[in-house]
Amino acid sequence: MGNEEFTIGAVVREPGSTKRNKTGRWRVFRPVLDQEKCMNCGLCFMYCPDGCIRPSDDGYVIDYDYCKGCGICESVCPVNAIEMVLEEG
Amino acid sequence: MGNKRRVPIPEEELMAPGHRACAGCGSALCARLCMKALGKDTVVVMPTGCIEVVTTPYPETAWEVPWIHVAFENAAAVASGIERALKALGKEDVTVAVLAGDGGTVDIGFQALSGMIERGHNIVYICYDNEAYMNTGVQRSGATPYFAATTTTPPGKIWKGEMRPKKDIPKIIAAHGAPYVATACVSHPQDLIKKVKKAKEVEGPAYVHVLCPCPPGWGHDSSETIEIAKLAVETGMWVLYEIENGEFRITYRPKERKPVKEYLKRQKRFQHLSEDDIEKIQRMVDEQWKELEGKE
Amino acid sequence: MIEIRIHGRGGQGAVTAAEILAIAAKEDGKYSQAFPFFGVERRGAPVTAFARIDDEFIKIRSQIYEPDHVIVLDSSLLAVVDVTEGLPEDGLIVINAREEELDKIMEKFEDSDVYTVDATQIALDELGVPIVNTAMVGAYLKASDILTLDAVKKAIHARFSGEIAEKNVRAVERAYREVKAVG
Amino acid sequence: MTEVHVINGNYAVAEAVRMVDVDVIAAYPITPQTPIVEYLSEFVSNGELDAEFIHVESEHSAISAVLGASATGARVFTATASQGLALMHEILFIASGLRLPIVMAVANRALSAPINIWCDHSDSVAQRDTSWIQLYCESNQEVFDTVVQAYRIAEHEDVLLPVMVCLDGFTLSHTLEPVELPEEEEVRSFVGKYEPTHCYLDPEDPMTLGPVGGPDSYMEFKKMQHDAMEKAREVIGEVNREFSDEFGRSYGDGLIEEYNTEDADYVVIAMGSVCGTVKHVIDEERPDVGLVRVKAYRPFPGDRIVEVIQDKEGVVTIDRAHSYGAMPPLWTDVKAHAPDVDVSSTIAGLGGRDIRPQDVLEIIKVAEEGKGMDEPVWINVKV
Repeated sequence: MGNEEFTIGAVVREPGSTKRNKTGRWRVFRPVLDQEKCMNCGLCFMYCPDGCIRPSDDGYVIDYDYCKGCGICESVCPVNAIEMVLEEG
Repeated sequence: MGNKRRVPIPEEELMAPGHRACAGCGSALCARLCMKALGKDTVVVMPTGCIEVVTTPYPETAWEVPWIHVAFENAAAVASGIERALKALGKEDVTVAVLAGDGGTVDIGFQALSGMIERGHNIVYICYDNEAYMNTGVQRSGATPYFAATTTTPPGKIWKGEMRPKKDIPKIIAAHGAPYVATACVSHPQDLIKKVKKAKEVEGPAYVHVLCPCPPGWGHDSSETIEIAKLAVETGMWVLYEIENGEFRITYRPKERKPVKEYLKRQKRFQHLSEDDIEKIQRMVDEQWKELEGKE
Repeated sequence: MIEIRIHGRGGQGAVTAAEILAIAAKEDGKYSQAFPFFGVERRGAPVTAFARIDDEFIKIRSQIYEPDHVIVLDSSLLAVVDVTEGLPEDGLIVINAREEELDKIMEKFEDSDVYTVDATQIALDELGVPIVNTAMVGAYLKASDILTLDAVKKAIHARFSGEIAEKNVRAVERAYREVKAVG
Repeated sequence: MTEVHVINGNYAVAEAVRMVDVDVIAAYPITPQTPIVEYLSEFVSNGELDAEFIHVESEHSAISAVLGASATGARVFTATASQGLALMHEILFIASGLRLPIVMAVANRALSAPINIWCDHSDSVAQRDTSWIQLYCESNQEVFDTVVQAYRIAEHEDVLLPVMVCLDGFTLSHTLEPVELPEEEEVRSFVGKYEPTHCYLDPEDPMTLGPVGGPDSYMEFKKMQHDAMEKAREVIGEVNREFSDEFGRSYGDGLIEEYNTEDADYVVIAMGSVCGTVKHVIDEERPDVGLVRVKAYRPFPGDRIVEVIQDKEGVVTIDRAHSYGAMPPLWTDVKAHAPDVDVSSTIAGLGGRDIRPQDVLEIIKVAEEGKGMDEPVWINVKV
């Protein structure tokens, strides 16, 4: 824990601070989104348990810092625009 | 990007990534979706359970809203105190929500929940039901379904897994006279969000019970969470309905109910079942459908 | 310090009688304690309540075993409870009793300082119910002379309100007048 | 204007809570605490106290609800006794761990079995390791004054720990005696407003309360709790002095009260209402005996007790609770601070067994004869 400050009553005063924990390291398979095939339906965004697929001006974007590679996005994609690819060491 | 067919769910994320839920966790998805429905002016009370543990390892938190964990069995009582304190402090526009697992709801937390409903607190109580004590490694709870294998209901010479049917908590809450009771499933996020929003708008206690597959506990691949949840609904193993001021309404009716076998065979926890056992579950599901349809 | 024990039956107001004495003591500038016997009795059972009155703050917290004075709210208790237990030989006893019971009572408490009053009749006349506690406080007041009638009236007004207080004051005054020394 | 009222201990609690102006009350009835709940219900029902009253379905929910309310930033109150306190046990640790300044009255009562509604200290003493400040009272006046002080102590920024105000069941809770009640404005200005900065649940400033504290942080939080409890010693003394300046009453140094100890040969150490009877015996029969009344059982004023007892001919503790298979709790605490002082141990008054003047004389005799050093002497027991 190093020099972290210990708050009275262990209160955590930094909302959303799990973002420091990059769960992308857990991934074995990486979802790769083919923007050409994507019809922007948003099901992958809706069903991601980790909230790491987000809408942007350039279509949906996968945040690989947090994606655990569960594969739900691939399975719910109606047009097979997402492919799970083995991460390379 | 000419084709704008984005799903109409709120984009704001109030549960940050970086939490330690298993890959493909149905309950984490449930919590994330519920937060979208509840909005940022919400205090979340969470009893001990998977989502509590994985979202708040000091000094981190996944929560973007005020959040409190106290113990396993008292979330509804803690929420009762919060709701009244907000009233006393003149902050009545804040929503108080409980997000609790099935153990914290149907078993150890049931007394506090019953008290909360009976006293009429203006609280949204959401149960994310993964049908066993997943946080401690898959022990049976009162919400574990008939014949499911868990570490405390291992199929053997005597037992065929869990030997009692799933406790029907939504029905019990409805019997308290709660103004809003609904069931939902992570496979149907828009329905879930709609129901949680309704629960939030209702004056008084509202209860939403959400079925959430658990890849390690149910024994399926992390990518299959949504498919299996959908099968629960399509087979009638899990029925989506709501009870608004006593009015019962099925909110989703499969065009043709699939055989329960299609749901059961996809999960390790039901692998030990014989054709007879499956037939027995099919009959139970058929009867339940008849009963629920009769309520409409 | 004067220690008082009150015998009654559940519902007759023994505890309230002790409380009225404690409040009256305060009105007279004295210190007091009032407490029930800490039991689990329900309505109808024999009960006891206690009071202490002193000129100084009362430190002792134990129960009362050797009362200086005893008040008996119901003469029928004499057959089932030893109301003189711990009472010194010349101790004061005030009993709610009817005229026709007097011989028997005198026989029973030869050596004690005994007073009686028909508090049941007074309560029925003044309150319309046989709750004798306030009448017995009035009788006790006359017999013991440890508190002023004025203080007791104030205590009654502190404990009851409006017409009920007035009725109880009348019960106190009448018992104060009608109580008789019999021993 | 101060006025004397003849009231019982439960009413003294309720009056103090009303005057302190709490925001949220949650409580469940249990003998001998029940009248507190009833009086407060009446106050709220009549509009004499503007508070939210939550009629919970158990003591477990009572403490849970006030915990939730306190975490929201409200000033709260609850009360219980005996089994009710035992049922709260788990949540007591959490209240102190979250550093919430909850105030709770405990009308002390024995624990089952056999079931017993009468006074002893088994209930609150058993909670000594929950990191709640524990204050024991001797009179109803002290009950009122201590509840008022408890809020100042609990909410002090250097403390932020919950406080248990203990009053002996029946002996105080159901006994009427004169109590000076100040004006509520005086009480409110003494206590002030509760404006937490360390934690509150508010969407304007989202905080996470009650996270998982692993092996790398748990111990630090516990050490901080310990330090706060140590700090509470000073704060208790400070509040006692300020209370005395304001209301003209004080209780020793706030932690212990000495009675006739200066020239005493023997010293009795005890807690709660029995101390009144000990004082009575000292006044009437034993001017050679002194009393140390332990008002604060947690934090335990061991060093203060040692100062008083170290040169005495005999010292004896009265425990109204026991640690079966070991020496009783109060004795153990005293001995931990005074290993070189001979201290006798007695157990008295369990389950409402009356502690009479003759029992106090018996207790003093135990000290005179140097008994009860290795095993407690049970007073007025038939087996």
